[in-house]
Amino acid sequence: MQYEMVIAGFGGQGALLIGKMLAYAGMKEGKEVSWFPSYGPEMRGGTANCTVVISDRPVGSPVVQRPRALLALNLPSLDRFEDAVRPGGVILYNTSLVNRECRRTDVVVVPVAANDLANALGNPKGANMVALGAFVGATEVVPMTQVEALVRETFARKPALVDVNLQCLQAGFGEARRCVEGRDRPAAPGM
Amino acid sequence: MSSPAVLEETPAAASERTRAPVFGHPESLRQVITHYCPGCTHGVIHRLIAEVLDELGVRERTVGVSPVGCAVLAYNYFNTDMHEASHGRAPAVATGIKRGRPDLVVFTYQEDGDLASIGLSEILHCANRGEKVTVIFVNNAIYGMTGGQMAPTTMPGQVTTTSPLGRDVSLAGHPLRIAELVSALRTPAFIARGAVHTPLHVVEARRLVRRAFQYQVEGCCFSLVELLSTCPTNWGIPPHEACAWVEKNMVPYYPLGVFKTPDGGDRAPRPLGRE
Amino acid sequence: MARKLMKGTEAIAEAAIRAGCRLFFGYPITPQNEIPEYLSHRLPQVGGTYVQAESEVAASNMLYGASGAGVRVLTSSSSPGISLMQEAVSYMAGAELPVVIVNIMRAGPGLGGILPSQADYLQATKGGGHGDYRVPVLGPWSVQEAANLTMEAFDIADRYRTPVMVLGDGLIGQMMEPVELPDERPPAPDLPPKTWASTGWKGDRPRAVINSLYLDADTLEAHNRHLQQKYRQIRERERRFQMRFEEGDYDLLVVAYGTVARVALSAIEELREQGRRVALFRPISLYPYPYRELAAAAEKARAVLVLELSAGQMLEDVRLALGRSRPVHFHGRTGGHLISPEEAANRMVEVLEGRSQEVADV
Amino acid sequence: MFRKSLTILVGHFGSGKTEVAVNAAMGMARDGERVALADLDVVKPYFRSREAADALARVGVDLVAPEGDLATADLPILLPRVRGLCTGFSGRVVMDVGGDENGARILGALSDLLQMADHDLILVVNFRRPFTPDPESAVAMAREIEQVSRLRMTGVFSNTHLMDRTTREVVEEGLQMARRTAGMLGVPVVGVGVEAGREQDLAPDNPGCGVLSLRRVVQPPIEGPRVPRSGPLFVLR
Repeated sequence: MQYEMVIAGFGGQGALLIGKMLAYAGMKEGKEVSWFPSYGPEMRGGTANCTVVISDRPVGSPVVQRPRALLALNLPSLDRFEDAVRPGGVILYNTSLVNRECRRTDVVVVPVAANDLANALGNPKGANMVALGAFVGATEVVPMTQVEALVRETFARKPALVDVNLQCLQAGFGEARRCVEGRDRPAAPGM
Repeated sequence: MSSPAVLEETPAAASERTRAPVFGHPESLRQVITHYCPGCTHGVIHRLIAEVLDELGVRERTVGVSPVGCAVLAYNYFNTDMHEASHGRAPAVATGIKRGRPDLVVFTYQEDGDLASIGLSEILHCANRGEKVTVIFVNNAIYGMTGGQMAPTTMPGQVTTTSPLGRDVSLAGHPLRIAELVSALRTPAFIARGAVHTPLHVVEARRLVRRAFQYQVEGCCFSLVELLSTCPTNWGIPPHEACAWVEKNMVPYYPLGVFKTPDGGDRAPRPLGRE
Repeated sequence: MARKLMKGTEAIAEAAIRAGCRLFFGYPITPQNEIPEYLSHRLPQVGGTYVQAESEVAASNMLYGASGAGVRVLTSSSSPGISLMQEAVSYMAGAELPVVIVNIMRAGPGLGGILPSQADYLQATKGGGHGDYRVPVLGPWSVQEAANLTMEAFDIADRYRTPVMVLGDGLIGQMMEPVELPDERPPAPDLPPKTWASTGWKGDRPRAVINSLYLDADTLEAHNRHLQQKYRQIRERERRFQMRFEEGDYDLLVVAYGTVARVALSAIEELREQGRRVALFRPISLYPYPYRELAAAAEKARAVLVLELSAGQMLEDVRLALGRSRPVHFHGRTGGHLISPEEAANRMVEVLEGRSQEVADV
Repeated sequence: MFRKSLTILVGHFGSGKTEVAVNAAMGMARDGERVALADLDVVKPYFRSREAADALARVGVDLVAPEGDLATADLPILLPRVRGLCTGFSGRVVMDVGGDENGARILGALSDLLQMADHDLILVVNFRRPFTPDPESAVAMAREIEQVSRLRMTGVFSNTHLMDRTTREVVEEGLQMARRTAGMLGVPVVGVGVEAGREQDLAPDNPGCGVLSLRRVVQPPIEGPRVPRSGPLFVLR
């Protein structure tokens, strides 16, 4: 089973970091993974995006035209990748920065107000963690415990940040779970 | 004229004296015939370097880098391991050798087209990084190897095959003063200019070459000695006139002396208003 | 050996260190800056030296010096920078100096752009600079393979006394994948000692003169014959390639290298699920090119399709391998565009269904 | 034709200095004289008298030119022995100097000795070459050569030809222009060159100077061994 996803947002929103954490968690799970960034002029303004593939066997193409899941952190990202997602896939978008509905009806749509949730938790910088938690909740592409361990590891040198980021992560996860609970989901690998 | 001391010598002592070598071949120079023209001072400069390497006892751990220029075949003349560099890149090659094997004594032997024209970037950055190598820069104000074209160091008005009416400074700029240019860098270094057109100057040049290598052996700093040199063949004048030409035309424009020593302090100007 | 998630550039840099390289000379250029950045940080930790040169020209000449002094040394650059390095590459080939050069290709010609490309294939595999010389070229398709081939490149360089190039497209440099690296990868035990190196002459061996200048025509021709003999040996012993789905019959053989081969593989897997008979041939050594193996692999196929991020460079070697024995088709993208698996699959179907035009004679 | 103990041949690129020098030296040697030919061409790295080394050696001409690797080095090598030839050589010396005033600059480096030696400075001219289409340009070149070499011209050698397409008219016309050149310089025409074997076809009727048969010994690298096509050289007598 192979699962391809695109994570996209403004430069600085943490799209590349979210992608790396997903790839890292996948690797820790013993999966084959690849993480491929868009680079160059796109990184300055516009969207910064990366493609992550998590698979049971060696990853074929690291370049993906039709991903199974999209995490759109802002409107341009949704505009650009909305149509690319395979039918039956997942589109998770950040309603704090997207002022329209998702048009697709053949995918699982998960709207999450990542920035608003992070602000409410008193951690405005934690929007990316909210989004990551929500994406894991919506796709179940990697176990949440693996991602939590990763957050602890990432912020090991700044213990004060561990709890606030875990809070954001779990808030996002919970929000997404509530949203997808009871719906048909596309199968995720190894879950 | 003979001195009384010699007259009083015993025959045995006199015989011993005549057999004792007063002028030998430096160990750091191979006993081969060079390709240099009569009156060319490359041979003199080769010898100065070789004598200094012998004196410092570093021949067995010295690696030289020869340039593209008349001294392109210098690797045949020095009795050390040698590299032949591409045109102008000797300071980069020397950097590679020295960084790879810091225990080696590394010198480059370069001429004006090589160092002052195509290799200006390499020499400035090598000096600026403070690579602990020694550069011997032979300035004879002309491209010798390719047959007498204008060099960056060609004198104003000097006729060469590519400045048939004499170097026009309004078109070709003024001759580059390398010792001054390199000594303007803030990195500590030993930078000096000597000449080899008279015996007295040769003696002085030898001191400069010795100091330059000494600094390297002590692991102290980058060192560069510019030596004003002759090219009778391409200048088109006999050797003795070439020596006089150096004195008359080059020395006034290229002043001789030590431009920078590693302990020479900071040459940077003071901030405005604090004079 | 723990798996680590590494960028291709980082993996290449770390692999060089594990292979005993303690010297790097380079000059920044996108998209390979992580290699000098990584090494400027890592080399001092292991007692090595990192020098940021004033230009690619100087960097490659520093390589010439260091390698001549007998130490393992690395540089990396991207297409325009590699062009500047060709001066010293030719000198190093002439003076028979072992170095490893990494080229993370970007789109050209000229300043071009910083996006991925495979447009330096001809420059890399046909010598690159002036004079009759060749440089072994290795084209990895994954981050792990990039690391492995980098380590191996040092051995190949030392064994044959030649510069070796690791040729990656921009994707290899920028993507992250899990990598396993040995703590230390010692040089192969059978490598010849570097008695030719300039380490200071004590009279116990011939004087070392690192040089590519031979004034006499006969001597220079003899030197060239010696180099060609060496290249023949390399062609005999160092051909590397990989095949997928070679068992059973296939109608179409796809030829691609680097990450493009991975795109092709994904496309082929999808087509095979639909019952299409397609196989993949992936050269790993681009010089020496596995001509014979490719010709043998093409015997089963009715047609051959070459995929490249260029206007058709490796295509020339494929045609050299196959002659007129099989129709050869081509699909390439330039300018930094990638080939997507869907695009690749569409072209394969076109060829299979006879809707593609064979590459015309040049 | 060449009477002094030291004959210095100068001229523009491609005027035929080297052929004249080689043939003159070989002629002297065949006459039983001890001859040294000094290759002073430091300007161009090919088509120099050193390429005739074997032919010269066969007739006993002592070729003074860089040897071994240095023979093909792009280096302006003036051998120390050349200075010796200027003063202490007991036979005849022919000097083949590189093209125009750039090549003649090397004579300046020897001028301290040359000025004292019994020498001829001969301008070799081919008016069918672009650099010297007429006597005026030949005189201008002669003056430049005199300036850098610090020597005075003592004669003109007429070497106008068109290789295989040379006719008697070409030689005659060239000789007339050489005479005018010599007149302006105040020196004699010392000789005229014609291709060996074609003397009957080409030699002027009343040359008023010596005629030198020139056998092509030095090949331009672009030509390869000369393939005979026609001409009296290959007519069986």
